[in-house]
Amino acid sequence: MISLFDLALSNLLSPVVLFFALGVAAALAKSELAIPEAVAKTLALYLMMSIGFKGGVEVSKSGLDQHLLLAILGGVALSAMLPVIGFSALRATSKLSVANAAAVAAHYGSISIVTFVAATQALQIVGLPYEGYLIAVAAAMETPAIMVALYLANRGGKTSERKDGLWREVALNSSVVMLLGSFAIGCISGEAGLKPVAPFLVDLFRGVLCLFLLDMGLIAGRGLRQGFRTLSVPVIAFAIYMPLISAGCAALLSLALGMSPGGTALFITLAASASYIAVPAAMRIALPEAQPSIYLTLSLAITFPFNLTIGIPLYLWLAEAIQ
Amino acid sequence: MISLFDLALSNLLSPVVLFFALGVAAALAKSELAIPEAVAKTLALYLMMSIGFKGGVEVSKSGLDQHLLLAILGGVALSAMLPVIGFSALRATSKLSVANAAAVAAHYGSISIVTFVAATQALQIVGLPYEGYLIAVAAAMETPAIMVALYLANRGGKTSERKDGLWREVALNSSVVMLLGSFAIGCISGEAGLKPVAPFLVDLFRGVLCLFLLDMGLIAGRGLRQGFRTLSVPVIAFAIYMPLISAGCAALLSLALGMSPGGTALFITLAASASYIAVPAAMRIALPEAQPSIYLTLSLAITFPFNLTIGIPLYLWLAEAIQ
Amino acid sequence: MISLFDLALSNLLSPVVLFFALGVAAALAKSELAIPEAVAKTLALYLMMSIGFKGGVEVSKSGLDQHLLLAILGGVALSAMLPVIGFSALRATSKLSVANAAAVAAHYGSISIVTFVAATQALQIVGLPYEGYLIAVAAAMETPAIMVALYLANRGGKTSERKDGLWREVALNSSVVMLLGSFAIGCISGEAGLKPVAPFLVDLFRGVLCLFLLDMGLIAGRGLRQGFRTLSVPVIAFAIYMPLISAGCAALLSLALGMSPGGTALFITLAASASYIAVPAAMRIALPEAQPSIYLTLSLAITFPFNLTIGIPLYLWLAEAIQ
Amino acid sequence: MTLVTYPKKRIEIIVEAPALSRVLKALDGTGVLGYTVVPALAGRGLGGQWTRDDSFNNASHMVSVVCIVDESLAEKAVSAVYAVVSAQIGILSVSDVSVMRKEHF
Amino acid sequence: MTLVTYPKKRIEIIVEAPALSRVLKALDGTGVLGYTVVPALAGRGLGGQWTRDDSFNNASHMVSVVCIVDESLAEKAVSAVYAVVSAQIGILSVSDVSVMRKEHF
Amino acid sequence: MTLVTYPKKRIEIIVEAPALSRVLKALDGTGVLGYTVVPALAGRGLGGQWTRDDSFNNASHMVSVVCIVDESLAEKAVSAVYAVVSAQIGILSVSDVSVMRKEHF
Ligand SMILES: Nc1ncnc2c1ncn2[C@@H]1O[C@H](COP(=O)(O)O)[C@@H](O)[C@H]1O
Ligand SMILES: Nc1ncnc2c1ncn2[C@@H]1O[C@H](COP(=O)(O)O)[C@@H](O)[C@H]1O
Ligand SMILES: Nc1ncnc2c1ncn2[C@@H]1O[C@H](COP(=O)(O)O)[C@@H](O)[C@H]1O
Ligand code: NA
Ligand code: NA
Ligand code: NA
Repeated sequence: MISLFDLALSNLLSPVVLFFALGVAAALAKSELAIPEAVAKTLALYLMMSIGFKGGVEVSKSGLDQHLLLAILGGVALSAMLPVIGFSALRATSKLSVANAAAVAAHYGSISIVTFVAATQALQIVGLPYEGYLIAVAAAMETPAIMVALYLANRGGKTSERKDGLWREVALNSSVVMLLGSFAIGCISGEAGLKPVAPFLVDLFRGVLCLFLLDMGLIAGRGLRQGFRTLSVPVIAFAIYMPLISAGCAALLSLALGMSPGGTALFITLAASASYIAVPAAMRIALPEAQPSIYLTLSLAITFPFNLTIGIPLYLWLAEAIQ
Repeated sequence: MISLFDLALSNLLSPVVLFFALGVAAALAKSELAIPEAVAKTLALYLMMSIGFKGGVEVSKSGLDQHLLLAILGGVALSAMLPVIGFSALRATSKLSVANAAAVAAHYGSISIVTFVAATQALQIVGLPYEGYLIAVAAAMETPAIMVALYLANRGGKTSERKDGLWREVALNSSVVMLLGSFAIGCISGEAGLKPVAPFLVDLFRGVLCLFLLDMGLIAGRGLRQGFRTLSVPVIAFAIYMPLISAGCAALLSLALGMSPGGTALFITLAASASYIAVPAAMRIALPEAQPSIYLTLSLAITFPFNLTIGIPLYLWLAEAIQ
Repeated sequence: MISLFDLALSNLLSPVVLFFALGVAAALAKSELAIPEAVAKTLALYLMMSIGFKGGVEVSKSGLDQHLLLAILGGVALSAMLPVIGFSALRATSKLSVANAAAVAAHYGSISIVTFVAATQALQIVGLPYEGYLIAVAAAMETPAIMVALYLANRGGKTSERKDGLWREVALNSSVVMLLGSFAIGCISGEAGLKPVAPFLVDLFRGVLCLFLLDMGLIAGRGLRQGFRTLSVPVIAFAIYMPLISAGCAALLSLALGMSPGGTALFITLAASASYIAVPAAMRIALPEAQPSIYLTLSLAITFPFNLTIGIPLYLWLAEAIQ
Repeated sequence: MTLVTYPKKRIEIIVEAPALSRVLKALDGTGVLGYTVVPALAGRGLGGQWTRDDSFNNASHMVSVVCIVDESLAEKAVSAVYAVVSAQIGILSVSDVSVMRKEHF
Repeated sequence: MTLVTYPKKRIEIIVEAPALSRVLKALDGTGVLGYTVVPALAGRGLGGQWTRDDSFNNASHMVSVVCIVDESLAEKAVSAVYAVVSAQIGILSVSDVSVMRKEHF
Repeated sequence: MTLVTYPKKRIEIIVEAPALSRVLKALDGTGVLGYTVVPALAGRGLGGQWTRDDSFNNASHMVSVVCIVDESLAEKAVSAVYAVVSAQIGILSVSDVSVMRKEHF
């Protein structure tokens, strides 16, 4: 088995993580360095397209079986359960309002695809394969947490009226469509379809990820500079211990899902990751009284860096340990 | 000879067409998926740059002879004649005003470079080469239809005054400059010049085309959703039968031009394609009373998808059949 | 030794220079061709990322020694001295005001990374290696000229009050951060870190440079069209002879720095190049009374094209001649 | 001015992007004949500052909507928009403008 | 305000992109000293709705032009622009603003 | 209008991008509660014309700042901004707007 220390070190010194660190440093130093929004959005779409397509090609080779269904069910259940834990923890330890606690909990029940992508890179470095169908699991885990969190927020009484259209918006957000669409195209066109697009979709992947994580670093750094002081210690602590709780739950559950070590590591990573694209936009409509400066800072500026640097090697090690 | 059915099927299942379909589906489902405008414009420029440069390199190897001149003359004549057919057909079968019928006819006389690009991909799949100078033919076929259509629209009387500068704008539009400029650079620098830029200009081509066609699909899908109901059946039918008429004319003419089967297929595709970049912008100045919702919907949302899915394999089959 | 004529010719006919020429021609012909700003900015960042990373990897292989320190000191001294020469020359030969002369002098003391990048390409064509640490030298040469020029402008009396924050802005401008950050990451991750990102950072480099120089050509061409007539002959002449003076000084100094012929050529190129990103922005704050139309036209529309076409082969030849 | 002009109201709404579609739907419901959405780059308010570059997630950037309406419709339009905007991050202001004849508002 | 200010007119033109250069040329012909073009993202009017993302062809998106002019020039500028805009897709409105001295309008 | 509205001032500043941070700092110093920065694409003035596509160097393009303030603060804000803008490339104009209650300006 690979030592946790070696894993963590090789992860920390990979260009992908170093470019993230560069972004954080530049933002903290107030450099005007910025990736234009139009390009950052495209880089994100590219990452979905690439990871989705490759996942689909894998599935076209191995075929689908009941494992996919099992994993999706497991993922959905997990994603529905984690917000309950998160909400209770926040309400018990911090002074966050019901709306704020529910909104934060929704983020931690849902997932971050970029964290998932970074974890696939870490797997590639240590040479572990993973199940292509995890793309579909990831997509399935985006939404359930939002529903549960809204239920938690509205148990008290009046439910928001302006939710018409919200579910369509959430279910058809850019990332999900790009991810599942590319996955389906990969399934259909298979290895033969991948070959002519591989120089774009496969070979460039790592370099593009570096550029994208530079941007994530810039955003996380600006978030740290602005949002940090408004957060209390129990709330900040949540952004570190909650991923670990989620990882633990996912590890237990994964024992029943029969995945490879690589797949297990990714499943744990999904659970431990926190959304910062789909869920914030949904919260602005469904729970406008919750403050974005709280949930965005926690998810983007604390949990994402934590997972990228320490979490991913830990989850990888955990996945190997429990086999 | 390759069977038409096999051609059509392998075309429909290629990632390029599948990504287009994904775009159409996402737009019809009202997903917010979108490629930022700045990126979409750059992808289009990249496609011109790549196809132009490669065409120029081909010509630098084979040299130019009278065939180029012949093909350009043929292309220009065709592009001037097709609007007359289109205009008459529309006036005879639909209730479109003179201005609207002329504007639509201009689009179908002119060409779509992206359709041309997609056809070169289809040729590559079946392993057919084509003449590099067709790039120059494509550029030459952009403008004549506009002049003819304006003549048709203004026969009645008053000609628009605001056309000063219009011809320069049309002749120097981005696509033409990028296409012909890259073609010239390819001619000058030849195979040796291509090598160091090949990883960018050649290897990425297919993947970039997928991303670009995803965007075209989104735009076509939104066009379908909005523009479709305002169009009458004879007008919609025009967007299907006119490409076939154009293809027929081009096929006949190509017998006199002495091109390879691949070149013939591209020539037919050019004739059958309808403009949606250069001509719409020109029409807004030269014929502002014509409604963009009519000509853009026909060209982008009906003819382009038709050519991409069914037209191209058909034209390829036709080109082989008439040899 | 390579003949100057051959060098100049192969440089002029390289796709990189031809795309620049295409841009100039398109702008002079008033074509609407344009690379969207968001993309142009990203291409510039990509070039810094690539050249910085590759420089760092070189250093990770060869190690750092006193040569780096020597070269940085030499570069800083040169960059501080050149504005004095430039300022005196302008004041003696032209009617530019003190502020305008100082602002122009700052541009010519500082450096242009894109000119540097183009020179590395010319080196690659003739197969000359260069010292990776020149990246750090380039970064160090960006700022000193600004300080000296402000001193020259303000000797008379009142110094501007609004300079608070200016030095941080200058020192942490996007290019410097991206260049030095990527350099550091390259140093840390070395050859092993380069490999997975090479398809993006190395293979695409030349093609991206073509696209970027097309944009530079468009901007230079528009600058020529608009700015040229407002400039007097002595001022225009400055934009040609000043790079040659700078090149001469750098060549002399380089004798003491013990660099390879390739490194010497780059060092001369840095001295001869004129800034058009960092310095103009700084001048708008520090010397708002100086006119941007003067310094931007000189640097972007005259000196940059001169260096790209004639200067670089000349400096390369000079570097070989003085060994 | 001796050109014949007609007085209208110009409503300017600066609202967080996730709520844009709901603001536009509210305007659509009032019989307003048109509006234009304009991008914003950065800003500061009681809730802190934001910049476009921070917000590839769309959740924390603002857009601006300009809507020119007849005075008879202005109050209805303002109320409808205000009902949406008051629960979200955003502001709303109204000013007087004049337009040429034959234009549709 | 006790700052000395001068009354001017603010002309705001929302026009389809292909006609922009002609609108600006019309303004240039009236002696107007300056103007600024601002992007638009999306909109709706009598002719239906549009969004920037649909229009890599430039034909169907709008831009906005802001021009602050002296009252003495306003009518001439409005007429010149209206002559272009009335044949195209676009709207035009005018409002009152005040500016500081030494500024050039 | 029968909606209760409050009169405010709308300050619009068009200024070269390198000076933006200094303009915003000047506004911050006056107690203004918010502002929004809007991009510009192109323009013409006494110093010639510019377009966004020419200016990847940021030195020669303009941005626009919209700031809605209470009348009591307007003069202070205008003076503070004018102190910065008068030395730079840029213009400043002020107009009247009304806002709904409970909004913060
Ligand atoms: N007085 C104002 N003038 C212009 N824009 C404002 C003003 N107040 C707020 N905004 C904009 O509205 C956003 C949200 O404001 P707030 O809800 O006060 O945080 C700010 O980030 C600004 O973009
Ligand atoms: N009342 C209005 N207020 C603001 N923008 C408008 C208005 N009417 C039209 N527009 C803009 O002008 C475009 C064309 O309008 P129309 O000619 O009515 O289709 C619309 O898509 C909007 O962007
Ligand atoms: N009267 C005006 N109306 C609107 N924008 C203006 C006006 N005058 C100047 N501008 C803008 O301010 C920039 C600089 O103006 P100037 O200092 O006159 O060159 C111009 O390029 C325009 O973008
Ligand atoms: Na999670
Ligand atoms: Na055609
Ligand atoms: Na220099």
